[in-house]
Amino acid sequence: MADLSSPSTVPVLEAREVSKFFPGVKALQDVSMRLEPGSIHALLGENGAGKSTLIKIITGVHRPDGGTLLLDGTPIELRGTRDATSRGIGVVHQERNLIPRFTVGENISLERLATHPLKTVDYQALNETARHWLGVLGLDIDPRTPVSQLSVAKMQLVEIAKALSLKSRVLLLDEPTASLTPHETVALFDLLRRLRDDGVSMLFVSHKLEEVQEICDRVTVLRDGRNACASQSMAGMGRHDLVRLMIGRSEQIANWPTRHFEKAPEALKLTGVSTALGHRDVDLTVRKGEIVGLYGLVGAGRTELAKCIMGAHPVTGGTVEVAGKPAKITTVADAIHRYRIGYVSEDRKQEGLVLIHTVLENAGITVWRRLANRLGLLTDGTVRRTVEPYIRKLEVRTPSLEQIVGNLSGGNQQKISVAKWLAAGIDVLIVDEPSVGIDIKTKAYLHELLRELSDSGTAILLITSDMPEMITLADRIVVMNDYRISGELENTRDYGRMSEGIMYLIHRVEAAE
Amino acid sequence: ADDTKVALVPGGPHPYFAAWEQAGKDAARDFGLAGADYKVPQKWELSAQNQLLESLLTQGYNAFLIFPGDPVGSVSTVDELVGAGAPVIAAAGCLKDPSDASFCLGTDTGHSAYLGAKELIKRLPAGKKRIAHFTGFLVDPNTQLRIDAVNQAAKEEGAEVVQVIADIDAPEPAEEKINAYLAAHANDVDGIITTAWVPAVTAANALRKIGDKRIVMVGIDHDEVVIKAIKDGFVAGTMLQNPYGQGYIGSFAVDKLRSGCTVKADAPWKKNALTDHFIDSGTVFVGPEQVDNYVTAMQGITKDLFSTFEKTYLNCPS
Amino acid sequence: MNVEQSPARAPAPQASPADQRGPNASLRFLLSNEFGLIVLIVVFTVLFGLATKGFLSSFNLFTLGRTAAVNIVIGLSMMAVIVTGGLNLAVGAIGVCAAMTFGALIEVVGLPWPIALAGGLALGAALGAVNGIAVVRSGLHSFIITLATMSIFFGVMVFITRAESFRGLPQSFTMLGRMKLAGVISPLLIVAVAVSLALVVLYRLTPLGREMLAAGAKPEAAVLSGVRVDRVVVLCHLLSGLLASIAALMLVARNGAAIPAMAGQLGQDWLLPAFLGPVLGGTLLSGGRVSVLGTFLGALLVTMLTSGLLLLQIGEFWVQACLGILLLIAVLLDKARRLFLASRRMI
Amino acid sequence: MGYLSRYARTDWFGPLIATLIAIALVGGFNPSFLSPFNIQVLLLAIAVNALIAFSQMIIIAIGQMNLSVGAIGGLAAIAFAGMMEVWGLPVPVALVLALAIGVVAGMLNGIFIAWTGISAFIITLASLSVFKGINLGITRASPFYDIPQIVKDFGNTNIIGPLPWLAVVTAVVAVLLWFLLNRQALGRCILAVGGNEHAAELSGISVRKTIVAAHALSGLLAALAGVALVARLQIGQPTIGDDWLILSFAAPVIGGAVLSGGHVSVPATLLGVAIVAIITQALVLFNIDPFLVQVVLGVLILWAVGINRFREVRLAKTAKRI
Ligand SMILES: Nc1ncnc2c1ncn2[C@@H]1O[C@H](COP(=O)(O)OP(=O)(O)OP(=O)(O)O)[C@@H](O)[C@H]1O
Ligand SMILES: Nc1ncnc2c1ncn2[C@@H]1O[C@H](COP(=O)(O)OP(=O)(O)OP(=O)(O)O)[C@@H](O)[C@H]1O
Ligand SMILES: [Mg+2]
Ligand SMILES: [Mg+2]
Repeated sequence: MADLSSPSTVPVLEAREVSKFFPGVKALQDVSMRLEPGSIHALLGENGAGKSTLIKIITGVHRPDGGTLLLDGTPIELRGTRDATSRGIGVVHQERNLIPRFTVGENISLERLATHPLKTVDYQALNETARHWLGVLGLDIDPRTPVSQLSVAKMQLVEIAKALSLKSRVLLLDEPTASLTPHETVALFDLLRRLRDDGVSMLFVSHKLEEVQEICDRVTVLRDGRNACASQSMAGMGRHDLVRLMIGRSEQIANWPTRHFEKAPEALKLTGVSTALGHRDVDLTVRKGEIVGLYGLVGAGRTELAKCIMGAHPVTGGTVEVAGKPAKITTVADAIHRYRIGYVSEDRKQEGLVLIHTVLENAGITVWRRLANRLGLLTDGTVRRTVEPYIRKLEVRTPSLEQIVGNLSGGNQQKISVAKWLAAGIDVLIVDEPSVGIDIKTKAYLHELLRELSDSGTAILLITSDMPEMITLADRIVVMNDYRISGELENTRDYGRMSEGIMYLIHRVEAAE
Repeated sequence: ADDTKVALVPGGPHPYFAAWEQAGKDAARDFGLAGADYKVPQKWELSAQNQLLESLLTQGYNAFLIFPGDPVGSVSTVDELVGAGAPVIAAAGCLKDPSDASFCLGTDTGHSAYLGAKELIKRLPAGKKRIAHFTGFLVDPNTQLRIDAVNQAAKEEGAEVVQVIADIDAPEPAEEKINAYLAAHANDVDGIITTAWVPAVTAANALRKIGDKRIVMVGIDHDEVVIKAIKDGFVAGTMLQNPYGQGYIGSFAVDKLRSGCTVKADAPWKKNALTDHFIDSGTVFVGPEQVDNYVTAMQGITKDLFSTFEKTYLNCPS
Repeated sequence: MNVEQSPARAPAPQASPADQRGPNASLRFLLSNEFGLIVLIVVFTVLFGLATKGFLSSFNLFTLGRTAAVNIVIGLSMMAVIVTGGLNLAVGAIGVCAAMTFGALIEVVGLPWPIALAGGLALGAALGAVNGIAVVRSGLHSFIITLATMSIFFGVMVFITRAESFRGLPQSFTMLGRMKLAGVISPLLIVAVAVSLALVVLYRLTPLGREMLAAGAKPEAAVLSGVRVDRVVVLCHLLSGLLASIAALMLVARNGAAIPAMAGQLGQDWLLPAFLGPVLGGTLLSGGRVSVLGTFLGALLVTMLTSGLLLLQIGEFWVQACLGILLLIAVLLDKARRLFLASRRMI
Repeated sequence: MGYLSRYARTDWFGPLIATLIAIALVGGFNPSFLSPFNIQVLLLAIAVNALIAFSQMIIIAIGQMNLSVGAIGGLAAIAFAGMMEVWGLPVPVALVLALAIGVVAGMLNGIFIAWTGISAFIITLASLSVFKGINLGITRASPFYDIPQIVKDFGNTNIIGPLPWLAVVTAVVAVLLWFLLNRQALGRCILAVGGNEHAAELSGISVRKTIVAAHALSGLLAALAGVALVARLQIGQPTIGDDWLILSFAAPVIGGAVLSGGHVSVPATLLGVAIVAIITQALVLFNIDPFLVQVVLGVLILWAVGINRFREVRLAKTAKRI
């Protein structure tokens, strides 16, 4: 069949009718993909479509249950990840894979440690290499800092450096930009282009179609583990074509009327709040039924603020009012059970989900106490009845509610960490980076859902670094910079003007300093 | 009788009981028993011993010679065995009355410690007689008896027990603690009494190591190290017990008890802290003089005890 | 037994979340450690039944059940803490303390035994809580905390009792240890079953039990979901202490006396059975997953193997070696079984 | 930041403080504690216990537990003594064979764990029974007595001053181990596997081989400890190793090792051993009522780890993300 798709050149890497089955899941069925030399190849698909699985097969993490891999036209058999690296296939996985207590430098050179275990480690050289590759990415981190001290974004970049340091001819990037700031993303893209021009072939997974259109020249789309299209040229492909390939129909752009809340009662009100983590005189109001966006660059302290509101860190000054009454929130349990505030964490693996537990247990955790009957007992049945509608609504792709959450695709995990709060029925919901790694279809659902939620009276504080998302959803946008509020804007839903305004607010402060 | 199957069950794996195996074999041969087997619990644990005993009963053993894993804790199991028609004799150590065991044939742990202490103090030079006492696990009630007995002897002889080191039945801590003690207090002590196997061995070695013959030590049991130390003059002597005798006579007695004999109520029973039906299987102090032929000495004791045993302690249908 | 470090995957056919357990559930059971243990227990029962005389005799079954009963509850008491990803080295020490308290309350204070029983259990629970609070407050690993408290609890007990036993216990209580129901069943076994059932209810049907699992699996996530993790952890340790005292009092009934040496020096004799049951039963040492039934069966299996080996009359000093080998064989067999079934599922 | 605050970050700082305080206190109240002979006794105790602790530490490093350290050590010990007494093998041969037994035993553990994926806990629990059982089967619980004089001397004489030969052995082992874990690729792999097995796997580290290597090493160290004990006790006691388990964990943990793996420290573990040894000695020196010894021991252990914990909490406060 190779000759059918008239190849201009021999593909560097080709997957032919690859299949992979997991217990109860057909993750991939007869998926084909051709990676031309010196090209950036997009791999798209909804959550759970099989993107990561394909990448794991190409890098020898999983063995395919069917089909063949060809490198430079010759079939290969990968017995493990080392086979892949030795053949010049580098990868950045969707999940972070670093040794927390090791330094940045050592993490970057881990593959080389692995190859000859009896050599003594030359940390000088090792740190030099690290410095070089960090430099290439425009990062100035001391290679001797332990990875555990890095923020999510920095870890992401370190992993990219790790992959680059192997000087692979094939580079597979599974949602590398998921937790990067726009600025960091731009830098990364410049780098990728340079690599492409040096003849490196790259596979690029992302749910942000703007990015895909920006740098990719070919595209493979998966739907339900099958090819929706295999290695087509991006030339003349518009966003809606990609979307149609991915979800089988075109996306409807939500365009909601602006709402007004001057008279609505205040659900959550911070006045002059300062916290142990360094926030200073933060004023913030979220009214019943309102969606307030909290924008800022990574490190601005939004997550920390959210955590403080939830009572995870102490509020040291100012007043917090919930539903008009002053609130002294000291424990998260209080925030949730007494003040009915919920928090969707930005870090689902660490704080959002119990990965070794089932979908049902994760989705139900917030409602157990409420569902217990007079005897203080509750059954899976009752929990199921409560959470199932939301799981359905979010179209979580899982074989059953008994599936271990850790086995779900990244996006589906995210859906569950949202679903559990929908079930909890809280009055104030703080949502931190809700759509990281979520496909556009689900993202649209999620947005509708948050909108409906607010319409039904829930006050929502939305933390996101995704400007379009912010502008679609928020009624009001508050900008935070370096642990202070630097301004506030009514959302006119005019992308250009809004983003300008926001950036102005951020930079005004910096200029002032 | 030829249908008697005796089981000799120690508290756990321990060199002290090694002689029981031979004793059992000899007894089985001499008295025509179906067998007298040495059965060792895998660990020195009460539950392990209980489980073994239960199993042995199931296996058809019908007479038992038991070193009680715990003087009180083993009672219920013994009662069960006796209840199932298998006579039991507590050997080497006693059960605490009341129990269904026919009697206790062994060493009066307390008393032997008492005698040992006396022998030790006798050998101490005039002046204030300061002695240190090294002994086993405190959870073993016998340890408490030993401590009391030594203090008692000391009081009577106007000596002073300056330190008690316990819980050293394992070689590593014993070595560590005893050496630490000698290192710090070698000059503040005149005599050492040990009332458990491992401490005796370790202390003997320790004294040999610092080459100290001033400190007088009395050990316990017949470990080669101790015996050799006596020969070389590092240890004054040891309180010898008679495991072989216990095993041999014990097997003989349980067999008799199975074949219709009963325990004499008016026999010259000794009393000790645990029971009123105690027969001393012999403890002797062995010093440099006796050390070379202590084995024969012990055999002597065994012979004497045996020769009169039946008519002294048992009523048998002739 | 499911003893992979990584959680096993619950397999299930592709299906909408709507559909209920149905076939998946039964298949999940076939793959489960519990089923594996049941198979092993049946197999070995047959083997020993044929190979030895008396293994199936009513007396042996009785004693087997009685010994197993205690080991089961000991295992459960450790399991209660393993849930949190921690462990409790002090189970033995706590148990003995409870037992001695029980004895003292009857002999010294002269209380009727049911009240003394409550007293013993209360003390055990309290000591457990002490562990829990120490762990939560200090943020140290429960290993080191319970290592220290094991030494302290036990030391105080020996200091107070001077290693003297209490044996003046009322017949009505001690007979629980000897009584034979229907000729083979020991009341202790029934207690063990009851305790297990109670725990099943706790972990499957109560919010607290579920919170214990969540808190153990991922504290950070649990906290942000409104679980009072600290409180829950303390409760886990308390429960462990309570169960340890139950086991101890069962042992008192069996020995007819409360004795300091009941669990060996520092109560360390209990550690092996304490871990064997849960780990064979598929409880994750890293926390967050328990199997009460598994622990029950695991303890039963081990007791059975020991008993069978003793009956086989291998050279007395070799029993332990054989037990170890049998244990290895057992887990390997089970591993093979899962691999086989799993491979069948895939295609 | 000044030197102090820099050192304060290292794991051995807390234990070091604890050790110094302990030495100061004990030495202060009882000068004979610092007498050469006493120091020698202390060093002897530390020497062997350190080997025991190390053999567990390696396994903690990969995030597992090895319950069979004691059994392996005991088996090697009686094998060493037995081969010399029964077969009359020369010391070096017996030594090598004994250590080899340790390595093989360890490797068996490792192979079973790596290739079946069954938790180390179970495997080593079972192998504990096997090794201990073999030990009992061979010795029938009775010690081997005639140990060659040279062995006894090695275990009980000093190289210079109060410094025993055994301490030298341990010192060398400690240095090598430190080098392995901090400078040698293999050591780093071990820690990587402990720190994040999945990530290590993805980085091409052969997790299985690493696990086997770690267990082999653990077995070797356990065997070494067993042999050292034979030399020190001057007998081949079958009970050697029976109560190593608690100590083997306590010392590394007091030294701040993370039981979930990926983080251990040789010097801190060494200090952990020292603390335990000093405490044990102090209890004897101050003639504590034997019935209270256990209580005091427990309290002191808490005190020791408490100091380290205090340090960590302080550091955590100053830690900042970048
Ligand atoms: N180890 C596993 N065990 C069982 N099922 C798995 C496993 N890994 C993936 N799956 C299933 O395979 C399917 C594809 O997963 P995959 O991670 O490839 O999706 P994805 O395209 O990467 O989604 P996302 O965009 O969310 O990352 C999903 O249904 C997932 O539940
Ligand atoms: N003062 C601080 N102490 C500890 N960690 C910090 C601090 N400031 C920022 N971080 C870390 O840096 C990362 C980004 O900071 P943070 O999440 O607070 O900012 P943010 O505005 O919430 O960023 P995001 O847009 O990712 O939510 C987080 O991982 C956070 O833990
Ligand atoms: Mg993915
Ligand atoms: Mg954030």
